[in-house]
Amino acid sequence: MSHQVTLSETRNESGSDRGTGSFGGISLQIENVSKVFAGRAGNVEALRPVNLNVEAGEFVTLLGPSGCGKSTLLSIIAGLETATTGSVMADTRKVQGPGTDRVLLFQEAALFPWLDVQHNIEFGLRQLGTPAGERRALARRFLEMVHLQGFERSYVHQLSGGMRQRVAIARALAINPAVLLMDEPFGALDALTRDRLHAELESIWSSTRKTVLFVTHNVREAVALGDRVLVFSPRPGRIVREFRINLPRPRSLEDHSLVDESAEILTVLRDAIGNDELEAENG
Amino acid sequence: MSHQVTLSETRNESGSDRGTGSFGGISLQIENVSKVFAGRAGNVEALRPVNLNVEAGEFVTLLGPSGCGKSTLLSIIAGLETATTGSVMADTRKVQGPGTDRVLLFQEAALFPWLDVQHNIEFGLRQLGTPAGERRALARRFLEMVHLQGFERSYVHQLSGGMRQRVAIARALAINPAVLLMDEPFGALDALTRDRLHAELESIWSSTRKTVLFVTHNVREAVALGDRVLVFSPRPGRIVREFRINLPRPRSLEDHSLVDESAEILTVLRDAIGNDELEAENG
Amino acid sequence: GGSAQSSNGSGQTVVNLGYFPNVTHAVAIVGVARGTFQSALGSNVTLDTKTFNAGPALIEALFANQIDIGYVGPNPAINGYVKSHGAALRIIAGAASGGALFVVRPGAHIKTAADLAGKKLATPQLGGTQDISLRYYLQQHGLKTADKGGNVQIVPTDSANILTLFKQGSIDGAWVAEPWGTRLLIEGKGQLFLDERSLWPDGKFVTTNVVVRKQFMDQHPDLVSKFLQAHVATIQYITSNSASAQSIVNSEIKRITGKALPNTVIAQSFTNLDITYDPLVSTLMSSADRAYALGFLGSSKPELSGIYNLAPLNQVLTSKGLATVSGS
Amino acid sequence: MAKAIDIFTPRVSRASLTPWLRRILFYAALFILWQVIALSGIWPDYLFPGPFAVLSAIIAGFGSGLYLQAIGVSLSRLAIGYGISLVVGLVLGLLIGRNRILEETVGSLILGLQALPSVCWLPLAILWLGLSEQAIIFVVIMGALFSITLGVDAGVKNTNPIYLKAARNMGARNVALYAQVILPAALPAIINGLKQGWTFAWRSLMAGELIFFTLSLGNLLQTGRDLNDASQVMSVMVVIIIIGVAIDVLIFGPIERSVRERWGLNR
Amino acid sequence: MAKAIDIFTPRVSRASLTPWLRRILFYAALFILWQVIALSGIWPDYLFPGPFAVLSAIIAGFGSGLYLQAIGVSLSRLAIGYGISLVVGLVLGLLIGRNRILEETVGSLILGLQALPSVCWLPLAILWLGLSEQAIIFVVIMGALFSITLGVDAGVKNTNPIYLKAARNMGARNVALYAQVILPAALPAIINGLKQGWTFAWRSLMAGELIFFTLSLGNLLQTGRDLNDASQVMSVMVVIIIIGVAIDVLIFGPIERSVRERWGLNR
Ligand SMILES: Nc1ncnc2c1ncn2[C@@H]1O[C@H](COP(=O)(O)OP(=O)(O)OP(=O)(O)O)[C@@H](O)[C@H]1O
Ligand SMILES: Nc1ncnc2c1ncn2[C@@H]1O[C@H](COP(=O)(O)OP(=O)(O)OP(=O)(O)O)[C@@H](O)[C@H]1O
Ligand SMILES: [Mg+2]
Ligand SMILES: [Mg+2]
Repeated sequence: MSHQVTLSETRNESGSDRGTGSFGGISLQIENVSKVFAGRAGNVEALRPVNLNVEAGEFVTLLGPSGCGKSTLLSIIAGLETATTGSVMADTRKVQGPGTDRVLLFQEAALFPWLDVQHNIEFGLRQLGTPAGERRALARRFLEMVHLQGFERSYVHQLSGGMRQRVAIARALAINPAVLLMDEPFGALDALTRDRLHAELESIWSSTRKTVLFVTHNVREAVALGDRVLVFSPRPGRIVREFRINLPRPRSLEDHSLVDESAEILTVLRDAIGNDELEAENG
Repeated sequence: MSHQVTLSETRNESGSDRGTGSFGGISLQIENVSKVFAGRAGNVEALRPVNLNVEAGEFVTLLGPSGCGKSTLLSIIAGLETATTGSVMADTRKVQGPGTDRVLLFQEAALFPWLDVQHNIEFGLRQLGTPAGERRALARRFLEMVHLQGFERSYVHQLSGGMRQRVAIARALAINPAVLLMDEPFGALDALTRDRLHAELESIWSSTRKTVLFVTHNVREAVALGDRVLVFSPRPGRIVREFRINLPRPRSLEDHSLVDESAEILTVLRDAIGNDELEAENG
Repeated sequence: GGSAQSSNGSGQTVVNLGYFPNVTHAVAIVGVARGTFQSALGSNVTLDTKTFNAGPALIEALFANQIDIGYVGPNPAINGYVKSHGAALRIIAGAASGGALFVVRPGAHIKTAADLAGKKLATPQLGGTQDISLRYYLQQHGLKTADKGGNVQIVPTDSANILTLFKQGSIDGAWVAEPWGTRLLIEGKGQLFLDERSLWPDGKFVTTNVVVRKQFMDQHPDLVSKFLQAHVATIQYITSNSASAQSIVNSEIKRITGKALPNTVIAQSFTNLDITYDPLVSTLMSSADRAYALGFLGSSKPELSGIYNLAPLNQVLTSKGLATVSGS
Repeated sequence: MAKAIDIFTPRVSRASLTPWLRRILFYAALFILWQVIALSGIWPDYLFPGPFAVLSAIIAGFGSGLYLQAIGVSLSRLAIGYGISLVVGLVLGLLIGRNRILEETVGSLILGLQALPSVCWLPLAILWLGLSEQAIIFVVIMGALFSITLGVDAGVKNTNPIYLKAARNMGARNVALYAQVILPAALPAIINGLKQGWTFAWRSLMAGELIFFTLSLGNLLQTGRDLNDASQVMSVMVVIIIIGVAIDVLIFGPIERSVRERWGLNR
Repeated sequence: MAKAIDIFTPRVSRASLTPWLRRILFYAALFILWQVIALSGIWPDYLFPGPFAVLSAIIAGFGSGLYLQAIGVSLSRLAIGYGISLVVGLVLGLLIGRNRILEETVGSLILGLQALPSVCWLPLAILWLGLSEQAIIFVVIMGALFSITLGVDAGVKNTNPIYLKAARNMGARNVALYAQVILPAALPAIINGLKQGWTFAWRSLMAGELIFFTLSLGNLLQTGRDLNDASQVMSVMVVIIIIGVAIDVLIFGPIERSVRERWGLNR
């Protein structure tokens, strides 16, 4: 393997005690997590052992080729999928299953077709026991945030692809978890809506200091949002490079230094994937 | 309405007789097509009357805010949805229902969960009566094109989001239709895979001269691929601007004139949407 | 199965005979088992038998031309005659008399008719022969049933249920046909309150009839006569060879249903029963009258005058030097 | 942003008339066909009565008050028996659908139990409950319960697992998970189980009502058979069919339509 | 690109043993419970026989060859009747599920027809088909057909319309559309309809076999009842349940599992 995993050891290992406030993020320790799916004709190795420490309140973006195991990793952190090896610690507790401290925003919107938009957004709040009035108010706020006023009573099949994605974003944010696991949340949105939601997300994050893991295919988006950008190898996925982004916030997608940083990462990404393929072809 | 629809009248109105060859594209005349969805609590106007002529062999890209009716328009052209008013002519025939001359690549992959990847790709060919051996060979070719060798026997739920999208692309391309209606086909793909598929699509298009309608949220993608870029207003959608792209092909996403052109279009897009909203807030 | 027009592919005439695997149908069982019917009908006639477990089903099959000659109780015969406006069938002979017992539970302390007041009694079928008999009997003794504002409760439920309920002590008595009467006595440890024979003149009332499909009779009078010869011959055999007839009956029941009855039940049932070719016309008529009076046969009194055709039977009897039976 | 909802085109209420017209035409055609067959004389009228004979039997039945009373008795038994089956079947189906151990044990028995004809339950009903209303209702329950369980179980198992993941992810657990996610997610499929259970309930009721004689549809049917009265048998059949059609039109149909509307399954 | 499939971890075949163990334990527990109740003497043994009495009735039944023969006769009738119902029900269900006019006319009758007890069909079976095997099979068909139709219809209607759109978009039409899309898309739901139909077929068979006496499970059951022979009734019940469990384990179970495997519905 020509590319060494160059994790910069700058993490605050004892950061788990930070952010014990109701809104604060928690730290994540991902140790040796690998995943093999058993299939009909054999097994598919989705993740090579992954090690990753995320500080409480950190915003980490994940980049990687299609099918490299990013969604699988988020699922494991969310407690929805079990790792084949390794373990995930959230704060100081081992992740054994799902919990409302870690909310995953699925790649496919995963809205409930039997509920209208309003009730979809209220779903998580209802589980938390939020009173009806407050629920309604919160749902309204997040609906406005994603610009879907007027669609409260619509059902999922009546929404466009991007609208569904926005409802899912509202639904996840309404829960206000310590850790947000976002799987390509803005993939189906137009540039303008995306810009706005970037701003909204950044403001929520900066005011509540949640921990965010954010998967995207848009390198500039990764750079614009992340404290750190992780680059994955092709399947079986492992972290091949890590970039710490020190640009001042708020960042603009058109910012020159951002564009430059993005171009650099893109080259690394291309390189990593290209090399990997070459290897596969030779080996 | 402060922004006039500024369609540049540069179309070849008699272009419908072109491309009668087996691979050639056909022309599309979209006249006064509007769409209103009847809902529980009232109706949703998705499309304001849209007029659009597409030449045979033309590559048209569509940009527009989320929920403005792009997918609805493609569905109507594919014959899967009926227009509330207006009509669509494909070549010289009125569109009355679906036909294999116009194939829609759905925004959600819409793969068949009861078929494996191989058979999903073969599905359209099977309907066309392609012999089994040829079908297999074609499927293999397109599988390779989307870099999914080794997943022939996988079922849909065993694929990542991007892999699903790629299978859907292979399935649509295998049919080799005169008109390709592509709804955000590369939305869930990483930069590298997307670049490659851009190149593949362009080479297929330039060798077969298909007519392509291509919806995307990526302005640079729209500029890189399109002969023309159409910008839609927010819902109810209508075409507010049209750009003819005269850059030489093949184009690179990083090309300077392309980036400039994209920036210009983005401004128009922002403007259109922003103004529209202002109106709604005032009116 | 045999076909309607009584003729199969090879030019053979087919006679479809229907009956129950039950002691009250002993004549049919023994006649079939001993080949009496088949030899009387001759070698160019095929006897095809079908067994049923209820009269209405047999009449249904007769209506549908699937049965030419059948053994049934008086009630289904009357219903078949009335419902088809006389078009479907005729009674051509009797086959059994008696065989109905009123059994009570010892714990119910029923000694006289008066003791029946306030009791819960079962019969196998609402409006059926035993049900009519019980209701008539109560009426005769000045008792009223619950549905008429009285205090005697009648529960119509099928015979198998009756035995269960009787054992459980949920009912105080039941008026049932054989072999259930005997089974209530033996298995249910019941007491005989009365044998229905004691209520009829000469201790005789019709239990089983032979019916024939009208159309078949018109087309094949000769076959009907031959059949009746065998019928009478079988009755003579049973009356003179009771023990072997009983064992034939039980082995046939086992052959058909897969399960034999205890021999004691068969034997005792036979003593409560009389095998006879006499259709006991008057008893059928008075039973019908009672049913009508109790409100069971519809709004207008059924016209039963043409239900019998006893001429062929009497011819057979005459030819055998036996006394003819009365048509009224 | 523009208002999402407007009244651009008028709602089409005319469309709901044609189905009724078609239905009426269809039933009229059936009626005529029946009458033609009856008149053709292929089968004697005491075996295959014509529609007018059956109609007059129905009218007579209703005229005497007999049918109305019988329908009342039967429907109330059905309602109780089916209602209990519904609740128990839903719970049982949800549990079997989600719990592997229950599925491998109790679940493996369900298909066998459901295959048992109602007559099998009659002796046990009498044994356990005597000659009572409860015995009849017990037979109805044994007819419908496992059918509903089968339907719910299948509905739960065929639910897209993403809904479950999303719900657990958002903190849904235990009763909330069942009531707010598993059940509604499986509902389109469950409704079919409820319909199957409904027809089983009817059939079992007809058997159960033969435990002992009371005025009821089951006994009217049986009496019709006992008396070889084809018009009475057919008139009860027609009554059962009409009730079935009415229940479908008035209860199951609207529920199905509204569920499918939400899910976007209506064409 | 790396090979998609490797043999990183061994397949777990041990896992398939525990379910059987659980099942055996469950049935053993049932057996013991039954025996305890029987021994407790709450109900006399002629009303509620213990498992050993029933077991010895079964052994005697098989010993005499009676049961094996009866099972053979009944199962072959069931196979024919159910097979026909399956084919016709599938076609009917697919048509009703897709065609609005058929749905509004024939479809509206289905629930009513399915609610009719089998005894209603007996006279018509005899009338149309005589005292024959065909008459019994007819009763089985009338029992299972509409249930399967209901299931298929619901399955088709609850299919995600995107599959249909995608298929039509790719040129699927007519028979190909039904065979390659509508049917497989609805299959997970259809299988439940087939199970419901299977249990209806059994129940109807038990009624149909009473048309006339032949050696069959239906008549063994009836004879048991007629003779008040509780062990015989229960032994036939046990046989029916065992066949049901076997069919579930051997046929429906594997089909369900393989369909759910493809769809990714197995947990
Ligand atoms: N349930 C499953 N069964 C078998 N294989 C699976 C399953 N889920 C995912 N995989 C495989 O695991 C690999 C990683 O999938 P994953 O969804 O994590 O990719 P991803 O990085 O999110 O890709 P994308 O960017 O396309 O969404 C893929 O090769 C996929 O085929
Ligand atoms: N079946 C439907 N019923 C009711 N409304 C619908 C339906 N389909 C779409 N709409 C509405 O029509 C509008 C346009 O939807 P459409 O899917 O065409 O948008 P789009 O331009 O493709 O958006 P996106 O970029 O988010 O995919 C939306 O407001 C949506 O709510
Ligand atoms: Mg993914
Ligand atoms: Mg869209």
